[in-house]
Amino acid sequence: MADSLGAAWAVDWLRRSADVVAANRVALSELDRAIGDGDHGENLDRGYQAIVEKLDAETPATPAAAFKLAAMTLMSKVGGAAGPLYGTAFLRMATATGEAATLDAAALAGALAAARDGVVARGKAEVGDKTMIDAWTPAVEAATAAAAGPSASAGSVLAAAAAAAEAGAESTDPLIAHKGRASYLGERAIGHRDPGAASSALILRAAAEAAGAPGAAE
Amino acid sequence: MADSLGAAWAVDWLRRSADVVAANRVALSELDRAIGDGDHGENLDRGYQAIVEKLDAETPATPAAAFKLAAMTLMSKVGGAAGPLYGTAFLRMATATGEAATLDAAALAGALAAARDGVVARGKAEVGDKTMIDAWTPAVEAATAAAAGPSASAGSVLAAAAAAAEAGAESTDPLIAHKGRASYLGERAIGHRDPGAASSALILRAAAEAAGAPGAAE
Amino acid sequence: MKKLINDPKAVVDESVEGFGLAHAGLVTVHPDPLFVSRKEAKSGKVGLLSGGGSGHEPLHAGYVGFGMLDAAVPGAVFTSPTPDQIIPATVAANSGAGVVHIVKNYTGDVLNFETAAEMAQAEGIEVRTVLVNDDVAVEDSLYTAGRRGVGGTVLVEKIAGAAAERGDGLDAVAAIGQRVVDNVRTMGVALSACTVPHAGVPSFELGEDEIEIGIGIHGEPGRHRIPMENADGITDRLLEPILTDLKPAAGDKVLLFVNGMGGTPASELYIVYRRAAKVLADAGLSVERSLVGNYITALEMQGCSISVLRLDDEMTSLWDAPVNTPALRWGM
Amino acid sequence: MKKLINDPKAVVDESVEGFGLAHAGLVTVHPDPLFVSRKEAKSGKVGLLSGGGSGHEPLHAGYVGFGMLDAAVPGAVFTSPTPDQIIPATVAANSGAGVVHIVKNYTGDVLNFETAAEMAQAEGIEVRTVLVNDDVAVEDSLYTAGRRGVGGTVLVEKIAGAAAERGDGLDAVAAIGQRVVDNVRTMGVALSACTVPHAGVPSFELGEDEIEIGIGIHGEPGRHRIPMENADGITDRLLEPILTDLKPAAGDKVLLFVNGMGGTPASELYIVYRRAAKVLADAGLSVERSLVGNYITALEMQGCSISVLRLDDEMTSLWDAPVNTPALRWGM
Ligand SMILES: Nc1ncnc2c1ncn2[C@@H]1O[C@H](COP(=O)(O)OP(=O)(O)O)[C@@H](O)[C@H]1O
Ligand SMILES: Nc1ncnc2c1ncn2[C@@H]1O[C@H](COP(=O)(O)OP(=O)(O)O)[C@@H](O)[C@H]1O
Ligand SMILES: [Mg+2]
Ligand SMILES: [Mg+2]
Ligand SMILES: [Mg+2]
Ligand SMILES: [Mg+2]
Repeated sequence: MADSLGAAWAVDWLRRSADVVAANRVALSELDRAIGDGDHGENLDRGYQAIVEKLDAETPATPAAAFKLAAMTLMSKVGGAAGPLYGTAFLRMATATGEAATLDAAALAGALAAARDGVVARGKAEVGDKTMIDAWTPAVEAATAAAAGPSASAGSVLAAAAAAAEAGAESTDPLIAHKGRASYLGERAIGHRDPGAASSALILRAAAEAAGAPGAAE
Repeated sequence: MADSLGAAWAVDWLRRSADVVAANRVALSELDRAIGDGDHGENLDRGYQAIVEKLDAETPATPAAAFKLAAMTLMSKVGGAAGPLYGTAFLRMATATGEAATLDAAALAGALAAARDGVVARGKAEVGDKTMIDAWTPAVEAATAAAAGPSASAGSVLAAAAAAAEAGAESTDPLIAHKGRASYLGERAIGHRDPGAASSALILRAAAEAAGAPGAAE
Repeated sequence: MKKLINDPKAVVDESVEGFGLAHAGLVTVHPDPLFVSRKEAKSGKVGLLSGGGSGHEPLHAGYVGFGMLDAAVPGAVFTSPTPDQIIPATVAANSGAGVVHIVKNYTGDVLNFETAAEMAQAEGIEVRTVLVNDDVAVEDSLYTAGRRGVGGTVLVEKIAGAAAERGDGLDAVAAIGQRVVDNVRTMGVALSACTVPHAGVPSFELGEDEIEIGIGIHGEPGRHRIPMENADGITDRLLEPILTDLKPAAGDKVLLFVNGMGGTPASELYIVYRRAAKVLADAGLSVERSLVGNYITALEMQGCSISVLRLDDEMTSLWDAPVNTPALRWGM
Repeated sequence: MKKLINDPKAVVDESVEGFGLAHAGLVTVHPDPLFVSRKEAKSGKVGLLSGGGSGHEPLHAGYVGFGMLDAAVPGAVFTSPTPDQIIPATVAANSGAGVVHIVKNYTGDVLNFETAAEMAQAEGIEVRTVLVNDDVAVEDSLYTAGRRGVGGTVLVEKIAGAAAERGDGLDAVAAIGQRVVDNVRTMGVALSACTVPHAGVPSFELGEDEIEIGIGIHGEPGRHRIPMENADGITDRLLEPILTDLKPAAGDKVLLFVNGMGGTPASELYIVYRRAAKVLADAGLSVERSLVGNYITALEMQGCSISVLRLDDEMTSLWDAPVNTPALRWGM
């Protein structure tokens, strides 16, 4: 597994995210239809398709440049709650990673933490509120732990984050929502997965796969 | 069978009509739904219920008085095409029968002819236009023939009219309509019975039954 | 059938009662026999009255007020009103200069208004009748009841209403109404049927992927049924018979009216409007005025109609004249 | 799903284009990034801007014009617009006196408008935000995203718009907007769900005999589901939480707004209005003004919402002030 990851990885992450969002567009909207307004997959797909178009036209020189491109595009194309939240996440990652040409394990864990903090700053959600934070916070914790470990690598940090995000997304199933549209539903939200947590898990998995982590087969 | 019929028969006819229209309300509207606007049964039922209410309050002294009460009530309660047409039919019967206390075979046949002529004067329909005239005209012809026959009686005139009206209503099934709403449908009206012809047959059958004609059991 | 109603037999009475409460400044509701009259009308002006089956709201009661109708007569749902309603409404609409009846061409409406007009005339009120028959979906021949009155009715009521308001005489008001009739054509489409409250079942069955071209406003079936198409394709299909029949010349000025049948969102009507405006422009016509919305409906039917009215300067200025009714208002 | 649309991805663009063509005298459509602005606005007045997901037409673009909004920003269907639309719209709405953003309280709207307001302020435009949260179906607590903005939005836009038009300053316009928010409560019911074009399936499933009480305007499920009731019963259920929360005193003057969700005939809205007016009168309230119709919708959803606004004299006179927009017009 790579010890540090550069702009090519960041671009590959975004492209893989676009693919996985497109493939799960209907499924994500379906989750949102159950406890929201049914547009989450459509919204993200619109945003990531626009990112791919931009990446076809220009090649970011640093990870931060790729994150900033993603942030601006998501902010201007996605709308809804997810647009500003994901936009802020990528913007904070761009700020956190600055001019660096490559990111090592610690830098990646730091970037993920900055992203999460940005989402919390905008959305004021806590763990257990049944939002994307329920995926991001365990992901950040797992990434931080992995980065501090003896055999830390960029890839292992991202793999740890992805696995934790997936478990975190699952953990939203039994919850009542306290933020976002699902909060209007009260107890009726129980038994449904939060769409933003689900998409966060998909996107973090894409990051790990772009780093060549196990499971990045295709 | 009675040789001539008085106000009691006329009242009984109207009450029986009210019953048969109520019993066939949905069926008549169903016919109208296929080639019109689905209100024929509802319209007639509203009118005949109002007639019954009036008959509960006042007792017409002559057949003509009963017809006039029916005419005014149908005219003011039914609306649509059927209201003025049936209203005119009864008004013309009232005029045709004048002060007579009872109506014999010839008078009845004459009243039916006057009714039919009134409907034609208002609606301008001819036989074959797929309207109530397709029931009324054969009914008038059969009644006239029966009245001219050797064993003519009031009851036999009405029985002949009812049978002919029923056949006439059936004869509308294969027709294209040239009057009323069904005329908008062109060929699509083929295969459906005209609701006004169907209700005319029911009402003329009620006249016969009120006269104690065969089938007037209850 | 799910509807916001109480007793199916009371829908018209209760709805008109609510309408009267909501627009108490403009209209008076007379409950029995049921009709609606304008609150403050200039004495001596020609009265304008229209009516027909209910279920087409805001038609007709929604157009009672300054610059439009003086009285409206709602029948049962999709059933023409009766003379015993039309006659007192005619009396109420008359302030000495006579009354114009605007009647949509359906056998029931024609017969009931005819009777009422005769009886009002017998009571000394001059009546003129303008028969609206703008629906090009129906063949106008000796072998049908003639074309139905549909979307054009709204335009007739507005323009004739403005003529009456400015003081035109009885024959002049009827003549301008007739001029609108002569110059307007309409065609409609249904994406779904509607359900009459007392019937409780849809007026016809449409498959998941079918639409009905040439429908009227009573849930009656249309001219033909075709597979679902996109909005532009449907718009073209509606405009084609309108233009064929109206035969406008290049340079003609027109009013374009895209009307919702009750269950179609405004956003979709504007998608239709967009295409229709392009088609008319391509035909060399100048769209001078437009109207988009639910103005003559068929309960909750999904679909729309398009009307094209060839304007002359007088019609345009009467269209622009102030109007203040529950459903149409401008200039005051 | 049958809709009068072409490409599901193009519905908003095409609809707003058609809207611009139909109302060319009142509004200008800016296609990319998409927003709508008022054609002729007094220079130096406070700008009023609103926006939100599409599918609620005529909200918001239908309220651009004299006495109401200076700009409207339509997002994708049921999805809040983005800052790159809101910022240029804010610039267009600004004529030097600053801009008030009227924002319905949804996380997405709040976040996107917040970002846009920050960036507009960075460019030197003063922005105030009025957050509309009138939906009593939603518990307003620390544990939810707070009450949704629904029917009351129309009333805020009208009344704040009139204040801006008469020349009130930025803080004053925001304050009157806030006063409307403080005094209006709304509750809705759905008889059917709606279908977002790109989804192609209804937003929720309702049984043949079920209704959903406390729905919002995005096809999201409501507070609870109950068996179908009659219109009077439903009206009572909607008014009860409104009055409990608003706590009007006997003698209070109110505006009663019965809003259609898009697929419900006007006749049914008046049946609801009739009952609501009686209930309010029985509670000792004086219904001074009313509004009945499709003013804030959820595509073709069947159902309605009821809003009650407690009026003071200033709000009443601002309500009555002239307005000339595609969807609301009087006094001019
Ligand atoms: N306050 C919040 N903090 C964090 N995440 C949130 C918040 N509100 C909503 N979300 C996330 O956004 C997701 C919904 O996104 P989306 O459907 O695109 O937006 P909208 O709700 O505006 O339609 C939710 O599933 C949730 O994960
Ligand atoms: N011009 C006409 N002459 C004779 N009968 C007619 C004419 N037009 C319609 N009808 C009859 O009226 C019937 C329809 O009545 P109804 O449904 O009550 O009225 P509407 O068509 O106004 O809804 C038709 O079935 C037909 O028999
Ligand atoms: Mg959503
Ligand atoms: Mg009928
Ligand atoms: Mg009828
Ligand atoms: Mg959304």
